[in-house]
Amino acid sequence: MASPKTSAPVAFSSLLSVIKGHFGEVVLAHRSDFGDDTIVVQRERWLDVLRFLKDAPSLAFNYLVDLTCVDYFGQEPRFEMVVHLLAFESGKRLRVKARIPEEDATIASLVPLWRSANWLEREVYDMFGIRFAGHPDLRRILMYDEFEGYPLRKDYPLKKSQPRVPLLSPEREEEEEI
Amino acid sequence: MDTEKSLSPSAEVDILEPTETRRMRVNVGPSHPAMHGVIQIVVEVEGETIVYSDTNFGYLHRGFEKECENHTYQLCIPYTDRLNYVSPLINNEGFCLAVEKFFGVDVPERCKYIRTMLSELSRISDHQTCIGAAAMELGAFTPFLYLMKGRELIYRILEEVTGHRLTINYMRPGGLAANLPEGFFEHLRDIIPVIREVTSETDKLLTKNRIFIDRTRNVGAISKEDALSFSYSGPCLRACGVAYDVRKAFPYSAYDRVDFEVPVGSTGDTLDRYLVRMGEMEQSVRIIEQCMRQIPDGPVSVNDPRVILPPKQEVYHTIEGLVNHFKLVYEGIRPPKGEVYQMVEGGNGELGYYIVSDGTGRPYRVRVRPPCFMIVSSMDFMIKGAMMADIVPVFGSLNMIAGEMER
Amino acid sequence: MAGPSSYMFVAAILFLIGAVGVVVRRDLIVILMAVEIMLNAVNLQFLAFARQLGQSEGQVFVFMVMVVAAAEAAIGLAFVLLLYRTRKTINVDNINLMRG
Amino acid sequence: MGLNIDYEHLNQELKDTLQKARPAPPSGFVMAKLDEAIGWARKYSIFQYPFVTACCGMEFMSVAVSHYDIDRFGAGMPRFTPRQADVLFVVGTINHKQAPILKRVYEQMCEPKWVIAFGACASSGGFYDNYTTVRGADKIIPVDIYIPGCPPRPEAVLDGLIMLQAQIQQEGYMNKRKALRKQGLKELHGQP
Amino acid sequence: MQVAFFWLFSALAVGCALGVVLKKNPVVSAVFLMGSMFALACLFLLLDAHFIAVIQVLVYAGAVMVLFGFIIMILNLPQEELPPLTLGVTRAWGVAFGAVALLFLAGKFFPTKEGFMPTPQEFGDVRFIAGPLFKEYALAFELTSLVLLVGVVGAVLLAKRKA
Amino acid sequence: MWIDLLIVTCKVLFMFLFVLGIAGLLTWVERKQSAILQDRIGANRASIFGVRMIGLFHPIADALKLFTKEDFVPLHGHRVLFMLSPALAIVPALMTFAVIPFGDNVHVLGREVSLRVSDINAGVVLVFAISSLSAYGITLAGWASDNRYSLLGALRGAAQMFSYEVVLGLSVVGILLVYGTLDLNEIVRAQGGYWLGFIPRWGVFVQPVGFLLYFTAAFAETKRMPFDLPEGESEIVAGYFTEYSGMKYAAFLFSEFCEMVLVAGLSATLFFGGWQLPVDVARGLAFPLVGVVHLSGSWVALLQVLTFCLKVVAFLWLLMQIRWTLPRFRYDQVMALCWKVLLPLVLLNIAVTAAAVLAVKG
Repeated sequence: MASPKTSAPVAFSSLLSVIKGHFGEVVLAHRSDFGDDTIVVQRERWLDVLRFLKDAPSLAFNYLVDLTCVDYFGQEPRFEMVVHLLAFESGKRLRVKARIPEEDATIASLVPLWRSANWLEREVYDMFGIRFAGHPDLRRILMYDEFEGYPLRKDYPLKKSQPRVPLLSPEREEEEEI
Repeated sequence: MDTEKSLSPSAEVDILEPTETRRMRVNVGPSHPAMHGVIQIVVEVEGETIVYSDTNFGYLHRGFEKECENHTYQLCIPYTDRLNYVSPLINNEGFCLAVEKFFGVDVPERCKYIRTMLSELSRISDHQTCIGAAAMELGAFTPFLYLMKGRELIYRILEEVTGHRLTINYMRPGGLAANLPEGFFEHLRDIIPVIREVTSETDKLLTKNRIFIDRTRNVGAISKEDALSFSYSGPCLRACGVAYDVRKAFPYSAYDRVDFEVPVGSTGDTLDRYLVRMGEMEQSVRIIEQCMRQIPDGPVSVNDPRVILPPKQEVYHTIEGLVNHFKLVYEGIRPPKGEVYQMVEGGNGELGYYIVSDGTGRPYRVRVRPPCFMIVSSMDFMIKGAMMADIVPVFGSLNMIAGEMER
Repeated sequence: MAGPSSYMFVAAILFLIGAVGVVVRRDLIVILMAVEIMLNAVNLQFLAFARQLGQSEGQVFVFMVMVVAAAEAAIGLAFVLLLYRTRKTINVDNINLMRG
Repeated sequence: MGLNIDYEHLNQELKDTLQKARPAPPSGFVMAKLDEAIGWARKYSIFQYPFVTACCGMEFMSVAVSHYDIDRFGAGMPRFTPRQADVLFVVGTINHKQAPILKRVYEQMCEPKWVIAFGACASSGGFYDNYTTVRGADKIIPVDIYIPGCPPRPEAVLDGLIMLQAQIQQEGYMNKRKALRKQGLKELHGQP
Repeated sequence: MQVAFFWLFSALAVGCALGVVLKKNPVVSAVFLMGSMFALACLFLLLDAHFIAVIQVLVYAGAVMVLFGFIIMILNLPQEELPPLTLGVTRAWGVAFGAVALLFLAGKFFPTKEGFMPTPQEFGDVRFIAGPLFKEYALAFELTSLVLLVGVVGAVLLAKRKA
Repeated sequence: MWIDLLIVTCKVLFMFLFVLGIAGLLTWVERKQSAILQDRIGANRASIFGVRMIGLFHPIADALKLFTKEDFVPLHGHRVLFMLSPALAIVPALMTFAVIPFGDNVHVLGREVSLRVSDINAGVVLVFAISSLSAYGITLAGWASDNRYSLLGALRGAAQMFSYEVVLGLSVVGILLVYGTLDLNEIVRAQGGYWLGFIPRWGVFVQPVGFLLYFTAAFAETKRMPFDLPEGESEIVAGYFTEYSGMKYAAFLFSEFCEMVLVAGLSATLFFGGWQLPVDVARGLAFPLVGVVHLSGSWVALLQVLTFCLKVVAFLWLLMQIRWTLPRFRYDQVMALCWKVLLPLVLLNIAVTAAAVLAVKG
């Protein structure tokens, strides 16, 4: 595997047409503001699209850079999964997104494609409460098991803490809360 | 220290399943000398061989991302210092580059060189800490102190520039907080030989040390394919033989104008990771020397009222300047609506910032791509079948920085 | 003055304790230990007689016994380990088959 | 600076507080000398338990190197088992996930024991004020010395250590100290 | 003096041996066995067999017992797995036999007052043992080395074998 | 009778003071030596009445503090064995010094007195017999603590000490073959004099391989840095003494230092001429201006004791230097080193030595 940029990157438009040629209308939206190419895909085809992006020889987005989620509180659908990909051969980067509604906060897991998705998805589950279908070991990772709620959701208050041990001098605590 | 037999939040494992001899379950961490205080590896050993392990962390989760959503862009910078606290300048740089990407501003040349130079100094201190700590955990206390001595000199010069030793808060979107102080280059010229000397002393103590080699060679080896599947980056990936370096592949600041090599290993074991780091320290010194030669004079910040505070002269004497200052401080800089991803080469690899802006003075969402998160996620994979004592060098060479990993 | 008979008496008691231990205990390791006690009782006897007769043969035999005892302990314990691996027990009551 | 602080008064107040907190000096020459000797020994033989979590750990390393050398004060020996440690250095942010472990480690330490809160986060939570952080280690365990700074400079750490040494010298013999701590805990928990 | 020491160490040896058999925890048994070995070594000293005494400590206390301890800890059995003493039919026979033998001993072998015959000066010396060991009993000596070799190989084979 | 008793008491007292003193001092030396190696100053603040004495009071402070520290016994551990094992660790280490000679026999009060506590003619074997007992201390300590780190440490310690004892014992066989005796004083006496007029007849020149093997094995027995797996700080926290506090912990520390002194003393005795002076005092000391000075017997004895102490100190320094330079082995590496490298070498050494002795002596 050579260092990136050995072959010319695929143009964004041809990439879109390749995806369209394979899946039909799976890309809901696309833009490339600030130099970052972005596509939004259907949630139901999430795993298929990413598998195609990874395996198709002309694309070969074989490196999972990052996987995260954004909570657009008040919009519908509420959550947006964001995955950053890198094609190692060509040095092309791509951002893939999918919208997830609050009432059915599930999406397919990417663990079959990349092993690093394991912990990343656990983190998203921990922070946003999104469930990943097919994840081998979905449990909290940064927070403790007793923690209730999902701290990075916009409706979780910044300062609402859930202590595991009784804190000393509770009266002082109250004083500070004011 | 039977720390938290009952507290263990880990998964339940049936230890009564038929085995050859009785398995023993040992808690390594979270408050354990080799675990930097913040990671817990529950291992099950048969004799000394690890048959099962489960890595738990989050003991330093400080809510970085949530805090950022509640602060203006400038106020996020101190929080970025404390992500990878061993090389805070690189974290600053990544965040500033990401915000600059929103505005499309191009910082002055001098600023680029200073950023490059200071980033490389931070990288040296990062690698020194990593190697030193790993050596200390193997029992070699003396190399650790030698390296820390070298790091101390870097801290002093950084303090000269930025006013603080460690948590620096020096870079700003659109430039720097201040220009370089007088006598900076003389001082830098003085310490470079010392840094080289410290490195070579460590080299003598470790690289040819038979015990050190025995402890690290073929320990925690990972193949190219596995490493990529785990989204490795940085020295750990390069130790596997993949010459991927953000500084070369996607140059930022002044990296496209300096000449440096990317040290690459072959087997991806602990020894290779150590050697790659040693090589990178040498390359960093080379970059610094080139920057010292090439750096131009001039301002260190762009003259753009959207991102940079106006000069004090204008604030005191013109109403536009005063209003501009007030708005920048009170409301913060307001990038356009949208989202960016910007990566830099951190001490551990690709450090990316994904920022979503809703057009207000506070970021809607800040996500950090922590390089060591992915690297540490391979811990269980790497130590399976290894010996109990191998946890220490493997974990040390992965250079987990909890602030970055757990944010 | 403690003479040969005193030593014989002590050695006999030790031997007896060892023998009863072998019969009474169920833990294989402890049984091995009891065997060691018996061997030692014999050693004491040997030495007492050697001293009485002023000959070196008694001491030589003690030497041999020790060697055999050490080898016995090593083999015995290796056997215990193997047994535990196959049977998950070292209780002699549960080990009543030579095979399987 | 324009601040008008009555340092005289503050100092007097501090002295009074210390006087109140301090156990009565032992009666009798021999006991007093014994007390003093034990205080002396304890202050120059500090085995530390580094409870290192975060950024402050970097400066904690710096304190050990040749430029600062904490070993000069007899505190250079880290013991990673709480049983053998005298001083618990809480270095870095404590979050709610970490809190029970810190408490456990503190409880595992043998008397006499002291706690140093190293850095802003351990002292007060620092600028992390959110759902996950504990606002200072003293919310969980009693703390003797607070070292400010984010992270504190090594000089500040050494200063804190010297203050702790002075405090150790002042304190009395073990049993008395134990009683004092029990009483203090009772006050803190508000129950026997 | 000698008599006092003799009875002291004898009592120690017997007491520790009883401890081995009666204590239910195998580690404690091992410690008692070590005590018993040590007391026996002292008895050997009283018999002027210095060399054998030292070897006794070296081989038994130093090596064999550590091996026992090692194995016990490796297995690390929970205590309740092995009830210490149970009296089945055969065991009852064993105890009965022991009691009878003890009575017999007390009657027949009770120690008399007479002492040892005078022994040669060099009785406990290494040379005194080495002579016959390497001359008359050379074959036996070599055979024991064979036994040891077989022991080593056998132990390794047994322990390494996968069940 | 009472004079004999007095002499024995004096010897025992001297031996105790020597070992305890040196071991106590070693804690200070360790700190200072590491400080020098690491470009630091090291402990120097403890002062009595304003006198600092380059940190010499720090060991006193440590001892006093550990005395007054709370004594902890784990709830589920084995109480008696937990209390017993520190003693089991320290007593053998102290006992072995009984047979190490500090000097040649001297005439005191009309009788010949050997400068060692006990005259046992199987001295070498006794040393190994007793020191092999110290494995109990750590094994039982680890087991009785009811702690998994401790148990792992105990297992490692038992296996390691057990294995290296074999090499340790066999490595000295070469020396025994050469000098034909088990008596340490005899061995030292045989090392007097010179070859070619300037090479001292030290054991190390006859048994260089034997010395290296002995030193390695003995180092492993002290459980110090490259071999400190039983307490391997970064892996199993503090190994077998994880649960110990206060004086019991101090006992373990102390036994480690005592073992160091023992290793140094035995190395000096067996391989470096023990109390033999580097110059031939029997012929008198020739000074350039003063001329030949003949020394009386007691002066010679004093010089011999001093020489022995100096040799011990030199070895201790070497041990310290190694400890602060090398990283730690892994468990299987330690075992492989013992059984696959040292053991064949030591057997070869015995065979070669035996052949050579046979050839020379006929």
